[in-house]
Amino acid sequence: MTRLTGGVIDHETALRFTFNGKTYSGRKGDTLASALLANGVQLVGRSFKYHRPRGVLSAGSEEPNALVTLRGGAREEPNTRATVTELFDGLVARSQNHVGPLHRDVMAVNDLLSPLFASGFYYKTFMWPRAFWEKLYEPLIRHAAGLGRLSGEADPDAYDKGFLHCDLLVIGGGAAGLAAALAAGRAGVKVILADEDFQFGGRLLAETHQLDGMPATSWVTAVMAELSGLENVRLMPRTTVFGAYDHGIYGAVERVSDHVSAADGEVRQTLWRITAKRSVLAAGATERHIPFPNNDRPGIMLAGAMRAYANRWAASPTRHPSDPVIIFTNNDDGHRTATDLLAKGVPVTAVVDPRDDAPTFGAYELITGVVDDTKGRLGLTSVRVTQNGQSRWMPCGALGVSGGWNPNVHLSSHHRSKPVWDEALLAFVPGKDLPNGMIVAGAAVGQGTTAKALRSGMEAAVSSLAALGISAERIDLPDADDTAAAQTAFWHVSRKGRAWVDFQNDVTVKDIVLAHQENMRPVEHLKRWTTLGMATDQGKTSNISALAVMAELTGKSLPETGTTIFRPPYTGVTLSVLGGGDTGKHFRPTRYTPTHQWSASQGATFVEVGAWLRAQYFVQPGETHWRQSVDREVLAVRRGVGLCDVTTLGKIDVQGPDAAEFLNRIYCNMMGTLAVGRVRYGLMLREDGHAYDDGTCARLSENHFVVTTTTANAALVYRNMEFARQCLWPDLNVSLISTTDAWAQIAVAGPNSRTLLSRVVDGFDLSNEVFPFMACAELTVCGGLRARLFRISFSGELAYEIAVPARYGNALMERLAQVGADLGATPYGTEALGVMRIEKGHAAGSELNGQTTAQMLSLGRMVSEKKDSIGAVMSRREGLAQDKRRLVGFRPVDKSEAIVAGSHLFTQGETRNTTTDQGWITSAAYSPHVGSSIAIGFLEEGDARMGEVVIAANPLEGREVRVEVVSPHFVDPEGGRLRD
Amino acid sequence: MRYSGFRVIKEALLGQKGWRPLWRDPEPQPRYDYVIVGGGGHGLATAYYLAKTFQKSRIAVLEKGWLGSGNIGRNTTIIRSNYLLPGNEPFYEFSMKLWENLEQETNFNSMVSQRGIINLIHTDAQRDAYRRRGNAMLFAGADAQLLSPNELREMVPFLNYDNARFPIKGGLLQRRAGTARHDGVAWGYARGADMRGVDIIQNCEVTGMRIEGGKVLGVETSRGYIAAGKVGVAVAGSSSRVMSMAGMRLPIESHVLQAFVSEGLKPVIPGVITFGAGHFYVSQSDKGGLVFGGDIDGYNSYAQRGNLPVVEDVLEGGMALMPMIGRARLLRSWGGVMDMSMDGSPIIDRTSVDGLYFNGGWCYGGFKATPASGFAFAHLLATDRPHETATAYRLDRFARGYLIDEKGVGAQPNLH
Amino acid sequence: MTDLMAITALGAVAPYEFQIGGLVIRENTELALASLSLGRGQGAPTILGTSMPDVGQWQAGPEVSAFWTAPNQWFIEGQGRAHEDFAAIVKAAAPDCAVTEQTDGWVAFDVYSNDGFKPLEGLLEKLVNIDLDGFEVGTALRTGLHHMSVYLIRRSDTHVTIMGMRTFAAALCHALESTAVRLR
Amino acid sequence: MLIPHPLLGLRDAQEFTYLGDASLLNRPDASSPDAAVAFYDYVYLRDNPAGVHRELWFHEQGDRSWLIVTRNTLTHEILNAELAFKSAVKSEVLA
Repeated sequence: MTRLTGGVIDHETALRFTFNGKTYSGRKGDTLASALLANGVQLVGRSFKYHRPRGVLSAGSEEPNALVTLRGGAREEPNTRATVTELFDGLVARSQNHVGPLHRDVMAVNDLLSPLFASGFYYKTFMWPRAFWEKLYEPLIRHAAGLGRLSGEADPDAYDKGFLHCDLLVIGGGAAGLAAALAAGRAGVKVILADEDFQFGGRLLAETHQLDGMPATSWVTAVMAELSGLENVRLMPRTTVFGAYDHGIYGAVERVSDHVSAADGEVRQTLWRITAKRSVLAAGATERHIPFPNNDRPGIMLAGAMRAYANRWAASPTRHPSDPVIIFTNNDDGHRTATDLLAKGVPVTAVVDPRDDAPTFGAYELITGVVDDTKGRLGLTSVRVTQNGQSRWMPCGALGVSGGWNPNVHLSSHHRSKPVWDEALLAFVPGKDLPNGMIVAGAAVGQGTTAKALRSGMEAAVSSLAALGISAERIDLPDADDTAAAQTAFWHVSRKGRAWVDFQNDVTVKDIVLAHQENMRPVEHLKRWTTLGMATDQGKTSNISALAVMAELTGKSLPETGTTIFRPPYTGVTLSVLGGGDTGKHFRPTRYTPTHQWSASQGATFVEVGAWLRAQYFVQPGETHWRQSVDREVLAVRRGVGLCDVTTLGKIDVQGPDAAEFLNRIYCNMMGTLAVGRVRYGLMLREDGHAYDDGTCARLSENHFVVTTTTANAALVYRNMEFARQCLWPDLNVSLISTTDAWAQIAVAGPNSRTLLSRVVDGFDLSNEVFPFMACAELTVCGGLRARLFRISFSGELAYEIAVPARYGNALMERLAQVGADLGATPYGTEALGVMRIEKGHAAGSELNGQTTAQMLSLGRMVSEKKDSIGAVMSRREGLAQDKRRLVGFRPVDKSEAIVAGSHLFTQGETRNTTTDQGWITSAAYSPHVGSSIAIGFLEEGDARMGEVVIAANPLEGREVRVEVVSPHFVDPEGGRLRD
Repeated sequence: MRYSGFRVIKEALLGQKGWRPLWRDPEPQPRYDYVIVGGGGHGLATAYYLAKTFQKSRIAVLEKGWLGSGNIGRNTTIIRSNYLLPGNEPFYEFSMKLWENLEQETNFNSMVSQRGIINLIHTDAQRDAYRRRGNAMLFAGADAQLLSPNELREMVPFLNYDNARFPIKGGLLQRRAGTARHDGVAWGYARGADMRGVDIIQNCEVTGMRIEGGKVLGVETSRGYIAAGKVGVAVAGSSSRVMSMAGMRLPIESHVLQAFVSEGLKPVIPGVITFGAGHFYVSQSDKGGLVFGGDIDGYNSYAQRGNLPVVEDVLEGGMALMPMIGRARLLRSWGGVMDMSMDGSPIIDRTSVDGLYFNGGWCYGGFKATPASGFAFAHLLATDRPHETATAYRLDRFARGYLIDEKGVGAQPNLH
Repeated sequence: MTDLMAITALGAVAPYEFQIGGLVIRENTELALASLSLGRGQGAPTILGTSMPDVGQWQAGPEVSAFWTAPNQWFIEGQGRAHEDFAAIVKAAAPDCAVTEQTDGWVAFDVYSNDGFKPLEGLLEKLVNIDLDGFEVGTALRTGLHHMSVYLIRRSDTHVTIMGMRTFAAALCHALESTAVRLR
Repeated sequence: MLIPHPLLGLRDAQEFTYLGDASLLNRPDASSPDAAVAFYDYVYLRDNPAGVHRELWFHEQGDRSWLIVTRNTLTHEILNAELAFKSAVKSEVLA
């Protein structure tokens, strides 16, 4: 146990947790990493490629080493950074990526073979024999690769999604962020302050310097108290702003209940889309290490992290309290760790600093030199220090390394703004063309001292508000006692042996040298060749060091060598939360037809049709196969009368003095000449001349039409009609509105349909003379209920469609079935509907698939030459005009055989390949009327091949059928029935 | 220098001292017989086949950034030949056959991995459409297999079969499809072309074209004028920009497509799976990351970055289809600029300017086409005749009405 | 009067009602709707004493209310008149305008808070991407909600109406209820 | 993205449906002798600029207005948005 005193943890509240099955005790306010360190645990994981033993490197979200699998069962959460995992009672964690126990990983053999695994090696081998790649080499690689493991079970937790709007979004709650939030908060504007940490304060919680002579933490406490009292300020701890998107929109994830042991039903995380007029990026900075041989042992840690663990979490980095600590730094900031640790009673034996003019700040030995090797496979035991050529091994339980600090510019470059090199800071800072409205403040822009951070944060807020025309008071800032840390450009220790640059992906200085040698010098080539910066930390701790090494090799300056921009997300985001709360059955909304309840009561089986759920067929007692139900329904329509809910067809209300002219331009055929009280079939083309939708158009009065569209295209047709109205012909006086949902529409089809309807209409004359085929009328039914009646037929039988206000649809359907019982009134679903339209050769989705033309549908004559309409001109292009494929019918020569849609058509005796392909079957069904399978489809010069026998080939399912080319009208080709 | 397992072992023992640069960084010559504009996958493959198969010399590839920095460097690495239309399928199957021998061809392991692709079926109409497609694939000499729900469950048991908004009713499988290591493809062709004398000139941006009397004489670049016998443009994403230098307007819009990768995970997903009722497709890389994507953002863009709604849309699809990936994390997202053509299919053709050839309009399907596109473009440049599998990719098909519209959505690029 | 029995958009006899925390969600089945569009050059009419509100506004009135839906287009509301031929009534009041029956085109959920706007804000920020600061009493707007299209009307400090397409009623209801439940 | 709707102010782009280049407003005259060529150009050819682009957005989840949005395709910065209807009427008048 190496727990120290003080810090901002609650020493009184102990939390029990287990790591690799062993139970430990931590404190409230701990992270998993700080708790493990406080328990003397240094070895926490293995590296990706060489399976090197690894310990905690950092104290933040940049952690490349301390990745664990959290929780268990379906809640198992791989690759979780122990350094940002808030400890809770009962937490269970396991280390990853090892075979056998963590301290005896058999995969560590890779480390011995490391020379074979130099960067890019796999591009150069595994090529022979060819077959071995998928069979042997790749499976081996795949199983070796990867870090954590998914449970394989569905994520059981609840997630939420939401939208926030504010004047100022402050990203990061450290010194700069708090000053910004306070200044803006006092100005009364709407502020959101978000921090990925569970405690606001940032580095102020990790440092010992004072504000106004008091510990910085007490200033933080006071500020938080004031902010939480402000109505206009929303405090969002445990919230990572992961991406900057266009026009001030930010993606953020709030970890609502990740810090408690899973509570069912409670939201785990919430995805917030934040729209901010202005933003202040105060994300702080990330410390970089210094590559030197064997710099990756457990116990070697960033100096700033070491300081944070001691000051904030009262945890010593060593396994035993008496183990000596050494610091290796190229800057003054590293020395601060030595003094802070000494103050906590941790034995710091030396600070190794390559600078000749390195100062001393406390009672430790200052060695002007470098650390160039280490010992301690599972935990650091000693380091080799070299001073003017003289090397000595020094016992060491933990080594703190500081190579300077990199501003966290990530979000500032999400719009591809290139960071620029600041020679004074020896770091990249945000460049120009930042995301609109963003100001970067504090350590994120190199203003690293507390005093500068506070000021730049406040100033950022003030100028942000000024840009909104709001003048905010400057606030009094506390006096900070820290001073800028001097540093020198010292990038790595070049000695024999492997010096790690990217810890997780095991990229060493040698790999960079090799990349240079093989001309993989542009930074993107370097990264892709060596996998540098591709690990879960996305190079937060490695990119700059790597650039520096490459710069040294090419003799170019570091900025000349290149920079790297970052892309969202800033840190890993749970896929579940991006997917939102509603999944499974609620992935997309479901539309129910007005007669759904009744259909269900009649034993309907339902089917998804776009967003709709429609009755597919109605199984009656004794029916064991769906075909029996469908055949029965079809015959019922052909012999008696059937009822089908056709509400799903789109309905668009078109009104105005120019409605007729407008429709003339929308439909390829004449519509303006339609008489009042009549309906006409209409075909719509896209402007590129292809057919895309069809339906009926009814003229209710001189200036009032109702257009029906196919179910699939309802929204599209409406959109296109609005485009024509607003953008193409604004001079036409017409108005449009959708009424699809307002009316429940029921098809009443079959020889008995007139008789049936006569029993519900209120004294309306349905006789052929008064209400012939393609007539329409507004009337009342069932004692005064307003309704619309259309005499149209999809089935080819005498048929009507009747529409009533949607709330009455269910009752009307019930009534029709009831009063039509003696007439054989039978509900039918989409299957029977499909069979009957195929029997009549009506085109539907499979024929109107956007690739076909009016001509192919044998509707070429409909494209009027007398007028212009959408698509008319382009439909006359050579390629369309000369397309000889035609929609025809097919019957199997052997009645017992079934034709299947998707079969391709070939001339008998012809070899079968792409060039001899003659067409395809679009729709097929068993026709109880014909007594065999029938089909329709497109065939080259089909209209001229009636009676010819062709092959419908379906090798995909090993079938082929000889079929006769026939008219697509299998039922009543003369159309007598629907006119009777 | 030849790559092999023995070489890797030898170098390991010799401290990697013997490895040579993968390619040179030559100074541009004043004149080339063939100038390929664009050092992406298609441009590099074109140069490779021009030199290797068509035995041409004095070839240069001009790349404005670093080679492979275009969409070859940012895609979801899928290779397949599961197209429907006769204008497309034979071409993509030709590409697939080239993929199958790519490593031996270039002596560079591009990790072509034929782990299969499954297009999921959710409705009867979709099954009919996939049956038509699968048969079209077979007739073009490709492989295809219609999977029953049970066969599907055995192959990919982790899909949401029991609580799906859109039930999964089967799938169309192409076993020979899969993935390839995208950068490795660019590097393999680049190294192969360089070994055959092709000058690959990086950081050399084409800023203008010198055209006289209807013939192209050469290109102005950021590194000076370069005379050329023939100029082949393969700059998908920037096609309109570059061709406007020759005064041409194209049936192309530039759109952004986002793609995503998760943190590294032990293997869970065998091949490529595409959702048929939402915008989501996924595979798993050899490093363990789930590589996935969905629909384009939908508005014209050259910004190489997208927006949040599409991220959410893609993951909604992902979670609906395979809820077991939910606790993995998104590691990185990126955006590429797509040449979205007016019928969703590419163009490989001569132009109205003598000696100027164009290759583009790949929409988001360019990666899988890389070998065939390079081969066909090289064939056109070398012989002035289109390759037999690319005869439909004419520039005048839009004016004449011979469209290759797989989706049937017409002249609206963002719908393809 | 017809003897056919009407059912609610959710397929029930009685309107849906759900209560949780400080929120009550109640289906309003008695709201009659008709859309009204102006022809070229027409001025906005006054319908039964209610003048047509400005862009993005809702206007309460003695007999009917109205809200703006599009340029030169409004929805007229008649509370308690769902069983009448409301479109005919509106048409009679504005014979020159294009009037279309919409009563059954939509399902209306009234959401009430028993404790100021905050609970409503908490619900809405999880559902719709609008700046709620600008969503003052008397505001009416259309936006997306869980892949559906809805109208939002702020009728009072503690009363918001969310209107969705009728055939989407069940999905809209699920979205409102499950979100309210998750608020805790 | 946020679209500055001329009537409704800033609205999230998710409420809108994108169509494409605003040149689609200028539908050619079908009766002119060169209609075939004009329509080919209208339907298929695009400037596709890397920079300022006038384009059509439909406020489908809103007031159903078609807007002409002027946007920079390199930065996504929006410079202007107007009602297509108004501009179309104007062009009629001017024509």
